[in-house]
Amino acid sequence: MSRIGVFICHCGENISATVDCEKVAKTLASMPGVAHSVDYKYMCSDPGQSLIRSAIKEKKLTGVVVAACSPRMHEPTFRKACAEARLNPFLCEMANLREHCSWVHAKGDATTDKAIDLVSMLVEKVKRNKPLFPIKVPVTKTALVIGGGIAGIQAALDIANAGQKVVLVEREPSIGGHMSQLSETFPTLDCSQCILTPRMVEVAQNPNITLYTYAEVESLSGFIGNFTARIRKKAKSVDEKLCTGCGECATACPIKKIPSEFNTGLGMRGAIYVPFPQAVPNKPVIDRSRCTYFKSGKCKFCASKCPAQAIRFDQQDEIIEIPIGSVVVTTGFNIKETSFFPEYGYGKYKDVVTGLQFERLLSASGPTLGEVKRPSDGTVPKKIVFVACTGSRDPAKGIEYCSKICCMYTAKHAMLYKHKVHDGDAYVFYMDIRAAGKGYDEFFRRAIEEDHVNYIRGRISRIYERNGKLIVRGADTLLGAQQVEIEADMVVLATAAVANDGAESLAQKLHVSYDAHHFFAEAHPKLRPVETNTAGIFLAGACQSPKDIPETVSQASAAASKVIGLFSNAELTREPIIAVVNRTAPPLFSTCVGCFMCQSACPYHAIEQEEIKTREGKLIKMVAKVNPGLCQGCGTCVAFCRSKSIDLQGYSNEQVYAEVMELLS
Amino acid sequence: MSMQQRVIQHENLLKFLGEIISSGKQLYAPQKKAEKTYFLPASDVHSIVFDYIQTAESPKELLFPKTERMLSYEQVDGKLKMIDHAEGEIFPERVLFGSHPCDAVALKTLTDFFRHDVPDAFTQKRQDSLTVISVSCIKADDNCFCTSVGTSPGDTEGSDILLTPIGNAKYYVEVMTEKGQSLFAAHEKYFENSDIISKDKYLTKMSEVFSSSEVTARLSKAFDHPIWSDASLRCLGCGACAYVCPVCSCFDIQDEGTDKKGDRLRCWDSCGFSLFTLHTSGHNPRKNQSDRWRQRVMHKFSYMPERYELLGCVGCGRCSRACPADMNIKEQLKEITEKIEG
Amino acid sequence: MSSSNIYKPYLMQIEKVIDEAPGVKTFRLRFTNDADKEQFNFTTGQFGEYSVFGEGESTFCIASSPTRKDYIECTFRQAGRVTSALAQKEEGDVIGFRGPYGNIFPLEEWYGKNLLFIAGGIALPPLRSVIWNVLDLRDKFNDVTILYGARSVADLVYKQELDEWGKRSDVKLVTTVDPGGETPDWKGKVGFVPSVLDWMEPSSENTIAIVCGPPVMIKFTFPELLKLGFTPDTIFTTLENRMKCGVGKCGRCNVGKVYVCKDGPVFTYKQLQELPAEY
Amino acid sequence: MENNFEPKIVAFVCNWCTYAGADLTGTSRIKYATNVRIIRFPCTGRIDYNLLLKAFAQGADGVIVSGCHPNDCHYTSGNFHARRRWIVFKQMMEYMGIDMRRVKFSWVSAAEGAKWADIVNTTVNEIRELGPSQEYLEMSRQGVA
Amino acid sequence: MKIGLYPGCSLEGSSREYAESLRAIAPHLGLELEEIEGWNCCGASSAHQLDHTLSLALPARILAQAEKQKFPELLVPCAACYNRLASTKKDLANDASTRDKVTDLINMPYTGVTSVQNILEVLNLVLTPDVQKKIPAAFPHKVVCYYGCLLVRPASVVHAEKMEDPMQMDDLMKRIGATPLDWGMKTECCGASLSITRTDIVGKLCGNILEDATMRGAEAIIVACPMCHSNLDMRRKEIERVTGKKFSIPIVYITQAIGMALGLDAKSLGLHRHFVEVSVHGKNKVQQNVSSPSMAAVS
Amino acid sequence: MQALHQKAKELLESGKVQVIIGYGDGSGDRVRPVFISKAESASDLIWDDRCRQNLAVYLNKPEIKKLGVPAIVATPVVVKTIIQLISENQLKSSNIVVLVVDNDVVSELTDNASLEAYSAGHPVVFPPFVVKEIKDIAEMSIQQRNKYWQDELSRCFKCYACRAACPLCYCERCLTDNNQPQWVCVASHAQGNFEWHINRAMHLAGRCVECGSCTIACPVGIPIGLLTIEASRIVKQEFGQEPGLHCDADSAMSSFKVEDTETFIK
Repeated sequence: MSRIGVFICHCGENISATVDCEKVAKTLASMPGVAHSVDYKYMCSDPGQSLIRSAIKEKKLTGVVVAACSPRMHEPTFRKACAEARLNPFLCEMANLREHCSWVHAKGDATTDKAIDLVSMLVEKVKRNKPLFPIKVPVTKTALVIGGGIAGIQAALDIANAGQKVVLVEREPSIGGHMSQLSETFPTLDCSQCILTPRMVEVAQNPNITLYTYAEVESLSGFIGNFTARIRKKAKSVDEKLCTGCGECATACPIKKIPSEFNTGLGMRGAIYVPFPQAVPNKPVIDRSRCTYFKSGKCKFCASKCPAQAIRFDQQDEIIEIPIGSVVVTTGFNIKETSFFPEYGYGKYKDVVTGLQFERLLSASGPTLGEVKRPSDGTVPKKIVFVACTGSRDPAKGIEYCSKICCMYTAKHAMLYKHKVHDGDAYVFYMDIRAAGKGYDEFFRRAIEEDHVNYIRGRISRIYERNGKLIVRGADTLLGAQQVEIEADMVVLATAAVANDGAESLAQKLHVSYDAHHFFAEAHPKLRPVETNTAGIFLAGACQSPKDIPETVSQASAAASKVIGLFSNAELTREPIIAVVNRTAPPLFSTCVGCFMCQSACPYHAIEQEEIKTREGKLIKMVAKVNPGLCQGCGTCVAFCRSKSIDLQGYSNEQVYAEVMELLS
Repeated sequence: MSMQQRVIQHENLLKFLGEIISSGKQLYAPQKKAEKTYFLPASDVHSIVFDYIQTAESPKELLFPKTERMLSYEQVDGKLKMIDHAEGEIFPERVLFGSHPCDAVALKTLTDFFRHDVPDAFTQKRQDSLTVISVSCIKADDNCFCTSVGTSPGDTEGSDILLTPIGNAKYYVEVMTEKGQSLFAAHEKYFENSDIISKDKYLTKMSEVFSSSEVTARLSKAFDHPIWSDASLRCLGCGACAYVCPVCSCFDIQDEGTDKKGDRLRCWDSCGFSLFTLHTSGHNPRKNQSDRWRQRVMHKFSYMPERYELLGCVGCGRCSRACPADMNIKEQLKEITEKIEG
Repeated sequence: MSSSNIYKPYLMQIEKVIDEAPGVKTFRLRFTNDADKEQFNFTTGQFGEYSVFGEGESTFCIASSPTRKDYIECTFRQAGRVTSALAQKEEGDVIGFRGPYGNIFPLEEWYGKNLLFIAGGIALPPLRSVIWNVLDLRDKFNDVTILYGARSVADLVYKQELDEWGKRSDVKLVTTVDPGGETPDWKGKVGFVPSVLDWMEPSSENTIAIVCGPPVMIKFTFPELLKLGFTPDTIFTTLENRMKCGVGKCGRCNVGKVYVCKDGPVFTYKQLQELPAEY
Repeated sequence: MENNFEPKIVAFVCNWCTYAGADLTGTSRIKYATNVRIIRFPCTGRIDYNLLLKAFAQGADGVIVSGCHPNDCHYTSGNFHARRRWIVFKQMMEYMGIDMRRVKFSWVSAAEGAKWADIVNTTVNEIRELGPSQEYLEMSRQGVA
Repeated sequence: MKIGLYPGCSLEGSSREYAESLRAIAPHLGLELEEIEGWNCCGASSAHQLDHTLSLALPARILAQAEKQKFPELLVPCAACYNRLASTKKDLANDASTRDKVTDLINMPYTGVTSVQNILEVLNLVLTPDVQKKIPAAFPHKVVCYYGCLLVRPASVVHAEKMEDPMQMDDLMKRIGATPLDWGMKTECCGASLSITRTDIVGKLCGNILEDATMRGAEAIIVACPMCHSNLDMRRKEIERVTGKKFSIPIVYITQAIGMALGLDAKSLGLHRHFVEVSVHGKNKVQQNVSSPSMAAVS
Repeated sequence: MQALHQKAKELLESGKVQVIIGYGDGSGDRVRPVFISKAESASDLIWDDRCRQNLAVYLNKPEIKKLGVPAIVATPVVVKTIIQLISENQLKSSNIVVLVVDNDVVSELTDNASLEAYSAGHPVVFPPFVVKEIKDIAEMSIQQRNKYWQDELSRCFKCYACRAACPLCYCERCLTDNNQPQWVCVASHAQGNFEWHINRAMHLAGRCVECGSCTIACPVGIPIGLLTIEASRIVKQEFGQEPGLHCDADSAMSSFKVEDTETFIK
């Protein structure tokens, strides 16, 4: 006989404003098998939880339904409360009265009726719940960090310094990411490379870190604690062990005019190149798509000049398989190209540049050695217009969100420009200034007050070229939307920060979710900001959404601490929501006939073949068997099993059937 | 029941049947559907088929439907209310036309079985409201063996009225029971007086292939005979034989619905199914197909005669026709009399 | 029953639920209709069809003694669809009951004899009905011995009553659990029923043995009893064939010419020997 | 059709995308019709077509089946399997003469709160147009004596 | 290539030279124009302000008629007409209930099979390399291409590839030997919708356009829209009044430019109808081997 | 037939197989399955046009398995069935001898490759009446189809001859016999029959080798084979997979392609 306890939460007024909670509790009280039914203001509060705990004990409850918010929010809370009262936590279910009912419907009988249905359906389910016990699996104590920007560097170092192994994979020939491209950083204006480079070197030298640059994650299989990563090490065409990084090869390369990625196309590189002087590892790679030898079979100048004889034209991509316990994704972001903006000429005008390009122009290591020069003719621009929110916060462009860093770096750009070109004029067109952060507001005020940057609140409608000048036409909304037209020498667009190329396909490889803009989705925006919905995979930095360096670094450390926490256990406890193959009395042993369709359906290779033998060792039959360590509980096999011999704990056939029957009876 | 001898012309027979329909009774008569003949409710006498050997399904549905609602229940104001369909249900007046004598005997066997000891109201009430007009057989096929199981092409048992075709689109009429008499009386105008006719010469000739009493006698010692496993090798264990059999009456009781409202149903079942006797523990008293085949034969030819003095087979041959594996009962019974010592 | 519908159940209210062992419960049932109660009678050995509306019917014996008139009790193990649904029922709920069905233990023929009850596991309920019947008419019988075994201590049913029988001077009770099923404070025997029986060496003199248990226990207990000098006609048991109708119609419990629901469930070993072994 | 017909609709959704999407509808306070009851499954791959049949047999007027977009499955491929199943099931039902307009299949991601509301509202409106489900319910009443 | 033609009112009136030049060049481009029977107003200027359904029904009737005449494609030279027809086609494709309403209203079947083409799309098809070969560098002028709004907006209707920097006309100009200049006013507003009511605004907007073109050294502004043409060509006085500047740059229909490249005479291209004298000319005089150029179109 | 008798005799005498599953004389003009264990009975085997029952259904019957290694006289569709059973781990080609008869030449198919080659060379051809039925139903409106199937299925009394006759219905416990929960109503009313038949079709989708045994077995003449044929047709049309061709094929319904297309999931 079931003795189910039903607990209806008002969630303050979140639920009770539209649902008659008292009526729900009362109606449920008369349902067969319900031994206890109450409503309460805040079920998740401490008194609320103790209400549940004491009811379990006093009323000898055999199951609990908490009708409150989404189980994705508080299921663990209430299951824990049940466990504390010695009720198996898997005998607790949550009805979602807030997100699925009160918040989406108006007050009325229909809403209360729906609430009653939602709860009673779960009462019928929980009656059929079985006590389940967590599954223990071993943990491989190696972390995979994907992306070698500041987030990846920080996460890798934190994990490695805690004594755990790290594999760091970077797509480019060097780690460093966008931060290595920056000039100075706000709000302190310290040199980006000065603070980053030592950390890059530290990565290279840390014995706990295995660094794969020019490499990409090919696939990830398995599950938390027990992933297997396949990493493609792209052929660098250089034997890294022999290469001394002397740079002779790059000098020898006859191809010189390849736009440098690092310098955002403002500088050039060769077909064999080191992306930038401080690169880690500081060893060149051959860009096979541009190399004369790979195109025509002739040249080999670099090889002939290499004193270490380290050039390897026959090198192949290498796939390495590594057992991994946890993953930190730090693949960062990208910025929209100027060609995305029709009103600003689709990237047609050379002197309309992105913020990142301007960083390179400002950078002492950049193509102009830190002098601000126009890309078109190399002259020093006397009038620069900075345009904030280029693309960002613009639904018409499909980018509704704020890119977060632009206000600050635009202020920085204007300021640095003024520092370098004292007689220059800097104009900033902005929508709003978002300078929340320690020292941020002060920083941008300084740009206005000390460096006399002209801030104009308004949008730019069009930029076109006339007589070698860029005509920037816009409106000044503080002056009654009066049209302004500035003849600028240069325009810097703070183009939107967007998800990195390939983010979507990486997310699919990792089986983590992502949002409409292809930023990786965190498990919970507030409470689980660095976790994904896939256990064991964490996020840090701008791959989750645009963010600045301090935030990125703190997230990276947070993700690292999650990994370290995970690795602090020899074994990992997993939810027992797994499939099981039934066992019946002999002579059948199981109703499974061993067609093993489930095996081909299982994405986790969790289904094995098991022999059932007589005591004498004679094979009676082969049946399917679920490896509880591998099964993730999707239940796909269950729906396939023709004889219903395989069932999913926690979502068993009987449970879901009962839900449907109750709902419609 | 001794009666004036009558005959009926074919066209009058159609009128007679038509009048039964228009009188509001449900007339079940053989009709074609796809390639086979079935007893179906007739709304037009011209759709009735006369030239057939055997229907695919037996008429037992008229007494023992494949799904019968025995009980309904409903929660009303927190109280369980039962609706008893044996009491409340009106069992409509029905006339079955065109059953052959074997089927009529089967209907009687079925009635007797369900009436035995603890009377079953459902079959009884259906029987009470059913009048059977059978038609003697003037042809038969290889699967028929009525004479071997004690009935015959002109057997009157179980029929309320028996018609025997005597050529020239005429039927010799025998009214056997009060039910038959009252139906006859209501439509007497269609019948003509006649001299006493010996119907035998019109009937199909069926030689006795075996003797059922001999089968019964042999079976009493045959439980462990190898014949069962040999014979049943090709048996697929479906229920086709039992479901087309006019006598087979095993059933299952099933509830449908929720705790709030639903029905208790009686559904056909078959001793040929492996799950029929399976215990929850996994133990199965009849775990081999041969056990189940034996049960089928034993039940009809040994247990039923012994317990009810009824033979569980009327020789209609439907099971042989229906069997996808050609388990021919006539052949098997003959073999029993040949292979098993008396 | 007032209706001609032999499948219409009585409505019975669950008065009391007793948890006997893991998955095993006893219900005490009372008629919801007084007229039904008045005309209802049964004799020990009989069984009924218990139903949960919407789920179906299940067959088990009446586990209480006919000498206790006001109610009937049943004990069942949760196994299939119906028993699982029954197990969800609680005190005050209404279930269906059809019965009594089947034959009886011939108690009057046993007057003046020694009775040896042998039960295993969940098969004690049918014997419990007889035992209480006998104990309520204690002076009509000679020695009463009960041997009851289960897989483990937890699996023993009617623990309170076992205590009560154990304390009585006019009953000899031996309880046993399978090797490995004992608890540290287990006071009874450890071993399978047939071997404990062998150890007990009860006299077959003027004695009736009533055996109820799983097929494997029966299989080994009967020869043991024969060895002790019991004749097949002095050994009684009950059969547990699957049943649906309870009234000799549905065909399930048919064994040879016998319908267990009509001619059983009580059989002597002698009768069983004459039946095909399809039980 | 009667104006006050309120269809009963059951939604079978996966935990990771659509259930979360419906959560987002809630957190975004987007309103939709009250007629839908959500039953949570780990994955669309878990959803047995028999549940749809049972829902209709029990009197559901409509069914929504929704999960992650292709490639977005939390379990990598449950929704692909489900898609195959629905492709066959839908055509099979139609072959047997069952109008599948009462079943709505959709992909709703965790980010598509508005889409969820839209699907519910569209479904409710369409089912309202179709009227109460009778075709399937009739079946349970036929063939019983 | 045979194609249906919907001229619309402008080509019969204020922009006759657009129609004349189109008909003049058509045979040289292998284009056979067949005017749609009994055509009606597209409703461009006012219908959509008055009645939404009517604003769809008018173009729908034209499209239905095109379907009836089994035109797979319908050429709509007037940019405004084109925009109305293309918008209607899209609206009807996406909304079955409106489609039903509209077909009910026009009492004609409509399926949407006929595709609506603007002048640039069609010219792009017919101004083939073969044609080009016959007229090498035949229009050697620096020009700016002025697209205006109706040919490139809204993007969802007209499928212009780069709506802020369209290149189709520029590309066509290159093919006849012209040098299209980069300029800032390609898609700026000419003020067409205010051309009667607020000539001062038109003057200012058109002035900007003329000024930028002149400043960049263009010899002509190429257009493909009757509204653009009339504003830029006709409103010179107003422009002069507002801007205080005098402009002499001619406004040339793309069909005229092609006609000049083909060596057709000024009259047949309607150049004489312009307010501002057309000071650009074709380089060659091409042999007139095609029979009466305007005849094919007369239905 | 001579060749078949000879081959059967050899196989039994050599001890390579212990039983030949084949066709023999039945009642009237029927043929029936026979199980020949003795070489001298080899001449009981028959081979002609009437041999249509899918004998593969016996390969997994416990009673037959007890007889020893079998040889089976196989029609092309039986070969397909065997391939399908192999792909579903129900058989191994090494454990049976498959005999095919073409123009009185008997060949032994003893490995997967020869089975596959034979299957590929012998496509299933429907008899004209089946082709007509398929076409008729395809042309019906959904309401007509509803009426058609309701009418046909109303005769079903759930004897499960279709299931018993189907060599691919080898579950030891059929879904319909599972009552926890009761997925398929036991009763043979309209709903129960519909549930049973759509489940059968879904379970055979992409697996049905279209032997027609179910239709032949149905004692009340329901063309149930059309349902599983349709299910397999859908699978073939949508996913391009056909059963009975490859011994190591993944089942169409438990695999997928990312490019699978549909238009109804919004």
